[in-house]
Amino acid sequence: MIYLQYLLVGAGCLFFIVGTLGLLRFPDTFTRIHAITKADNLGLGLLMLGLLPSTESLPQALKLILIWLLVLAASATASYLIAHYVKAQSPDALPHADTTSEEQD
Amino acid sequence: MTAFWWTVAALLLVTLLAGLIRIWRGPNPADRMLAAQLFGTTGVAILLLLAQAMQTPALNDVALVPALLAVVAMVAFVRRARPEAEEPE
Amino acid sequence: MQFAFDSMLGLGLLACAAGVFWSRDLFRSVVMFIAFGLLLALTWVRLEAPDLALAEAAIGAGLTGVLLLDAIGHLRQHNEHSPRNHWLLPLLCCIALALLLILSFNARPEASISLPQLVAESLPESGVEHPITAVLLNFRSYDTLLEIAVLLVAAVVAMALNDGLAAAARTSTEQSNRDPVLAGFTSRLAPVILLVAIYVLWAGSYMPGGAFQGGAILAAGLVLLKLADFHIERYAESLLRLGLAFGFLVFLAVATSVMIGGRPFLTYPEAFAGQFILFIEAVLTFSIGLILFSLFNQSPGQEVPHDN
Amino acid sequence: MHFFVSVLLTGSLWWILTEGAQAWWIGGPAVLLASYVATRLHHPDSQRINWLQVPLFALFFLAQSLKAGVDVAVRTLRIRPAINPGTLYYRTSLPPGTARYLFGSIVGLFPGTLCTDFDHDQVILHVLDTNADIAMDCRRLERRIARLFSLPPAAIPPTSLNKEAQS
Repeated sequence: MIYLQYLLVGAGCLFFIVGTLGLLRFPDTFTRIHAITKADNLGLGLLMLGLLPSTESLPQALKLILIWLLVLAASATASYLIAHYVKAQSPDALPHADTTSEEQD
Repeated sequence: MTAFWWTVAALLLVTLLAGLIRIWRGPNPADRMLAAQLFGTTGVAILLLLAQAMQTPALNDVALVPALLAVVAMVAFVRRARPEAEEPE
Repeated sequence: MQFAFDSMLGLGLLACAAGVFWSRDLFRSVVMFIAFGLLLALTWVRLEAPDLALAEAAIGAGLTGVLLLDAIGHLRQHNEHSPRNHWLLPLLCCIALALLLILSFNARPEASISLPQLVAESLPESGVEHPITAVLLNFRSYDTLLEIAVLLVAAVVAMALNDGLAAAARTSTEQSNRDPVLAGFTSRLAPVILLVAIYVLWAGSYMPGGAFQGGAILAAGLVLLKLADFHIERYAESLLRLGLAFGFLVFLAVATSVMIGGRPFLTYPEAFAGQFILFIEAVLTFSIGLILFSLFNQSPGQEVPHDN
Repeated sequence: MHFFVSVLLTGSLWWILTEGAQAWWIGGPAVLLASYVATRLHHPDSQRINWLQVPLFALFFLAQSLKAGVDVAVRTLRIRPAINPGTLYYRTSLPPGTARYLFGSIVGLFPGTLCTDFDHDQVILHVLDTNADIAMDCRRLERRIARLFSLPPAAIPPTSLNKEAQS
């Protein structure tokens, strides 16, 4: 059980690292939104799964799941909002968003 | 077990601080806000780990708050802030 | 590892603060400040002050960031470039303050009585189980009473300054149209925020939580509703004005009414102390939430042009 | 009916929050108040969630978000990020309302897609890789959401889509 926990939490942490890497490496705002939304939510989900066996009671475990669900809902909405905002700021730039890349690491 | 939680929490803190680079560099305001969003999610993860490592289940409640409210700053940005579109760098 | 974590946290906090200070772009400073708030919350956790962490998380994530972002939008409308010449004086002030803090930290007086021990001994009489709440609302409730008064004054001043502007902004937001995704999300999240705010208020009697934290969460919920173009102030205008003063008035009323029974100002009958405190806290939560929200509501605000 | 569901949901939420300590003397009024707020904010909408479908949808969602995370991780960890971003106009058959907007926000957590706008019955997506078969994933999500809201399957005509990629 403990090894499973290690595995899940470790994998979750890995996805967080990937998310940040994506945030730093990807060339434009849209692709960065992809990276961070998808990787971080999965990371938090795995981490939360790994922590579940350590909780003391059923409601406490459910509370962890609730936190994850809240983050999921929030970042799904936030990803749409910010993508919509960026598109509204530069409506013409969207199809060529990747040609305006500012930096390549 | 506790040592493992601490290690992971420290690693997450490193990723969080690396996110600071994106806030600093931008170049778009949206990029900076995106990095702030990263801070919210990673902060929740760190708080959950600290709740285990420090044996304080009350920290789960602390984690609940950024999970609930991180989106408010993003909404305020999208609806209210009117930053300069690009910043010369 | 614990040490590595703590030192990184401290360094990160300093880096954020430096970022806020040195950034030449105001917007960058604001985002840095939001990040700073989150790191600060983590720092409070490490200092074993979860109450403060909770307050910082609620206020930092939900309110200060929002107020600053809103202010930036407003500033940009009026002047394009902010003067950045006046940095020497603030720097000197900061250095002086830091020196003072360091000096006073080194020269702090020896406590003649152990306060934590005193609190722990009197905790059974306070009516609550959480020492922080006991201090805030029973042993040192005088301070809390005055803090509410300060908040109230701040809200009233903001209202006095901005009444005309806010009215103008209100008519302008009437025309804006809702973002359907945001509206759908908000209408489902708002009840959850309300419930969590009440939970945090209730939790204050037993563990970290209380009126300030609950109030801040409530205020963030109201701010979210307003940002998503739910015209809550139209329904709640009268409630708002009443609610602003309500917390302070009830607190004061309870505090003085015990004097009728021959007790000193602001002491609760021991048998009912728990109920008294929770009642006061409930009213305070409501009031603090409205006060903090009204600080946001008074700002003129404007809308980013939306295309749908 | 909606109020009843709200009471049930907020009630279980309160139970989770207090970790079983319950304290219904404050929880009861709190739940009623929150349900009242929920009902006031809710806009009458013919689209109702069919709660029996929720577990199935959750499983589908978990599988897809796992896929999305792995997908984006693989792309990020290449020496040069393996991305080929572009725009995809996806014609949806979901009627405007909760179902369509749920589609718009959830699609952001699915492999390689991100909703940027709605235009009549087109959903404008930003995609990470224009070569991947995004449309099939979208169609599956659309079908799942239609089932979640018990929308008649007849309301789903064959979807058409329109790619707009850049070299």
